[in-house]
Amino acid sequence: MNPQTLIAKRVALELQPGMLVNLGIGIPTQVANHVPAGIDVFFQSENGLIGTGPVPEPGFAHPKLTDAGGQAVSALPGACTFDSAFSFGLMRGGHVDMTVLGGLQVDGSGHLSNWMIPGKMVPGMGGAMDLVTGAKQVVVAMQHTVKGKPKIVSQCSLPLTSVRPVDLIVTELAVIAVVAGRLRLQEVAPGVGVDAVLAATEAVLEVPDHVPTMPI
Amino acid sequence: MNPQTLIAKRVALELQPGMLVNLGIGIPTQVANHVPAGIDVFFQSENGLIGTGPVPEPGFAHPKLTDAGGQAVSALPGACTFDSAFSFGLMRGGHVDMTVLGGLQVDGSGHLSNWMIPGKMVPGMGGAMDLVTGAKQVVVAMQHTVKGKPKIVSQCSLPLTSVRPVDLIVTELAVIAVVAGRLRLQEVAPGVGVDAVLAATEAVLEVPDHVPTMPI
Amino acid sequence: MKRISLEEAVAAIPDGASLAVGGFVGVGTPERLCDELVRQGRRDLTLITNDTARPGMGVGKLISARCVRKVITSHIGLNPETQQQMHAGSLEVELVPQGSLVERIRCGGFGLGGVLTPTGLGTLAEEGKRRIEVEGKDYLLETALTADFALVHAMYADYSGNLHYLLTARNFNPIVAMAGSRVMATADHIVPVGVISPDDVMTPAAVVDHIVANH
Amino acid sequence: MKRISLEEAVAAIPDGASLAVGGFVGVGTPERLCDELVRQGRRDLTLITNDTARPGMGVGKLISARCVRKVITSHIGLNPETQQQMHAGSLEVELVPQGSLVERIRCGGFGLGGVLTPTGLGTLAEEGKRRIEVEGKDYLLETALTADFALVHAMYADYSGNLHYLLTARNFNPIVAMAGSRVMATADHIVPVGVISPDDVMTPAAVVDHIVANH
Repeated sequence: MNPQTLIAKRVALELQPGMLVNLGIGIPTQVANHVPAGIDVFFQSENGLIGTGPVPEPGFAHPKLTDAGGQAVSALPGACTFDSAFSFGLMRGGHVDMTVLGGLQVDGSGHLSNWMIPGKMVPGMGGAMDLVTGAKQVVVAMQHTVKGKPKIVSQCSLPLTSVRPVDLIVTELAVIAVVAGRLRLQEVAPGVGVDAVLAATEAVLEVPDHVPTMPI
Repeated sequence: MNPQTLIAKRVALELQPGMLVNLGIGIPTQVANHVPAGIDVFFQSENGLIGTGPVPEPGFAHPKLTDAGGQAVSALPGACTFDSAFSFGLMRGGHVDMTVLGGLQVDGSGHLSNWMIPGKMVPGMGGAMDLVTGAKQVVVAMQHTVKGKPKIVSQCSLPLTSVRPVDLIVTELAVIAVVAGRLRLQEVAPGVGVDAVLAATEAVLEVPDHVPTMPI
Repeated sequence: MKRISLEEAVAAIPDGASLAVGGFVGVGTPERLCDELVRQGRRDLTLITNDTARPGMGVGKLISARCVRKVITSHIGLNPETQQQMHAGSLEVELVPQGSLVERIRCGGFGLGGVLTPTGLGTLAEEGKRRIEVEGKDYLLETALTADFALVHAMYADYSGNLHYLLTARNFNPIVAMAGSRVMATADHIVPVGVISPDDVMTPAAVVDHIVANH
Repeated sequence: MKRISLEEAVAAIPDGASLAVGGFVGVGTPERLCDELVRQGRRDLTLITNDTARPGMGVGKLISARCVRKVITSHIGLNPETQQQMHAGSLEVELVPQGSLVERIRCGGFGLGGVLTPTGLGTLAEEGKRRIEVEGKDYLLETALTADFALVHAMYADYSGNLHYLLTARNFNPIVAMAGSRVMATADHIVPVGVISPDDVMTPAAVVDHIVANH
C-alpha cells in the first residue's frame, strides 16, 4: 500500500460518529476518502464550512465554495457556513473533536513543529496554532522520516506550533500515542517490526510487551 | 406643548441623514415620531435590529420581532437583524452615531447616572453603559427636574453610567451642551427665560451673551 | 443521542447546575425547557442570561418557582420577583453590562480567556475586575463564562441539529449555544436536513447535543 | 454619498493608507478594488488580510505590483512573491495566528482593546506580546487592529448597502467591514432594498460607506 494511503486509512479508524473533524492539507486531506462505513462525521474547512464534501464533478464547482487551500469542494446536505471568527471559535473553544495535521517534527514530549523552517520556508502558521491549541484531539499524520532522517526527534529544532502536546502520531511505520508527556509505541504497520520503528525514531519510545499490528 | 413631546421634537433636530441611532426607553423612544422630513436615519434596537419601524397594526405583529422592551415593532425595508454580540459591537465600536437616553442625574462635568438608585431601584445597567461609553454622540433626553428638584447637579449622587461625559442634554426648559467638561447653555425653550433655567439647575452653567430659543 | 424528549432533556440537568439560556425579555427563550425545569422542581441553579424577563415569562418562570440561586445578568428591571428575592437574600444577582456579558459568554464558547472593554470603567461595574492598559488607554478585563448546559430556542432546527433563529429572537442564542458543555435546543419547527440553507445556519449541528422533540 | 464609481473609490485611498481586506486565498476578495489600486499605482500600503493569496490573484495582485510596504497576515505560503519581497527587505511581514488575527480585527471593529488567547503561548507568536494569567491559566493578550479603509466583496449588496456573502466567500469579510474608518464594498449583484431578507444581512448598511458601482 502507498505509505500516504496507509497513514490516511489508519487515521480514519480514529473517527467516531458525530465528531467534528478538521483535516489539514496533504496526507490529512486523504482521511476523508477512508471514513469507515456507518461512521458519520462533520468535516470542517477552516475558511468557514462544516459539511465539506468531495471535489465536485466538472461544471458543478462554484468559485465561492472552496477548502482552505482555495480548491473547489462540494457541500453535503446539512452543511453550514460561517465567518472566520466563528470558525476559529469552533477550534479554540474545543468544539472540534479531532484535528489531523501534517508535521515537520514531533518531539519526545509530543510537541509539534509544522509551520516554518527558519531561513528557508516561512509560510506562516495559518490556523495550525489555533487547531493544535484548541482541538480536543490532535493527530499528526506524517511520514516517519524525511530523506532517511527521523522526524520524531528528542527535541524539536524547528519552531513549535504549540506547547500543547499532540495526542497521536500516525506514520507508515507505526502509531505512537503521547501519554503523560511521553511517547508510547501503540501499533506497528503490517510487516514492520518494532526494531525498524525504533531505528527510524530519534525520540525515546516506550515499548509495551506486546505491540499489535495496525488493524487495516 | 407637552414637555415630553417638546423634548423629543428638539432631540429629533439633531438627526442627520444616514445616522445610526439608538433610542432608549421612555422619552427617547418618542424621538422616532418626530424625524424631520427628508432625513433618513437607521434606528437600532439593542436586542438585534436595525430598521426598527412603528408598532404594527393589530394582527400584523410577530412575537419574534420586538424592541428591547419586548414590545412588538415592525421593520422597515432594508432592515437587518443580528445577535447580541454584534449589536454591542455596533455600540462599543463607535458605529452608533447617536444614542438618546433618559437620565436620573447629569453632573457639572456631563457625567450621566441612569441605571440605579441604591437601596431603592436596581434594574441593572442593561445596555446603557456600553451605549454611553461607545456611541459617537450621547444625548440625554429628560425632564429638567423631578418633584421640583434639579436633575442637573454639581456632582452625581447616584452611581455613574460611564466616566465618558455625554454631549448634549435636552430638557423641556433648555438645550445644554457639554464642552470640555463644562455645561454650556445653548438654547432655551420657547417662552422660558435664562433665569428660569438657572433656577432649576444645580450645576454651574456657562451662559453666552445671546441664548437663542429652540427652533421648534 | 441527538433527539430527546422534553422530560429526558430536563432530567439530565441536575440540581445546582449552571445554565446559559438564550432570549431577550422572553423573546427567543426555550419556554418548554423552562416549564419542564419548574415542573421537575429543579433547585439551586446558576442562571446566565441577558435579563430575567417578566414574572411568568421566559426565564422569569425559573425565578418565580425559586429554581435559581444565582443569576448573572444585565437587567432585572422588568421582574419585581428577581428584585424581591435579591433583597431578601435568597437570590444572588451579579449584574454585568450587556455588551460585556455577551462577550464573556462568547469568550467561554470561543476558547478565549477574556476581553478588554472600556465599558464600566470607573463605575460600580469595575468592582473586583482588573484594569489593563493598552497603548495608554485603560480597559476592564472581562473574563470568560461557561455553563454546564446551554438552552436555546430556534425557529427552525433540522434533524441533524442545525439551527436558524428568526429576527430579534436570535439575540443571545447563538452565543449561548457555544458556551455550554451540553447544548439543548427547542424549535418552533423541526425540519428535514437541507431545509435550512448553509448560509442560514446560525448554530451548526456539530455543537448541538440534543434537539428536544415537539409534542 | 453611498454609491461611488470604482475610480472615485480608489482615488479616495491615499498612498500609505492601511487597508483591511476580506477574502481567503482570493475567495471573497474585492478583486476590482485590488485591480484599480494597482492601476492607479498606489504605494506604501499597510495590508491587513488573512493571507496574501497567490501571485495575480486577490490581494496577491497588490503584492506583485509592489503596492504594499507592510502586511499583517496569517499565511504567505501560497505566494512566493510575498516571501521574496520579505527576504529582500522591501516588504515587512507580521505573522499572526489566523484565529488571533481575526479576533484582533474584530476587537478593532467592536471597540474592544484586546482578547486573551491560549494560541501562540510559548511559541514565536508570543514575541512582543503580554502574557496575562486568569484563574491560574496563561493567555496571550492580542490587541485590536483597525484600518483606514475596509474593502469587502459581497454576493449581494442592496442599494442602501446591506451585504450578503455567499458560502465560503464570507470568511474575513463581515469582520473586516466593522474595522475600517471607511468601508467600501463591491458586489456580484447590486439589488433593490428588500431583496436581502433581514436575517440574511451579514453586514448592515449602516456601517458601509460606499457601494462601488458595477460596470
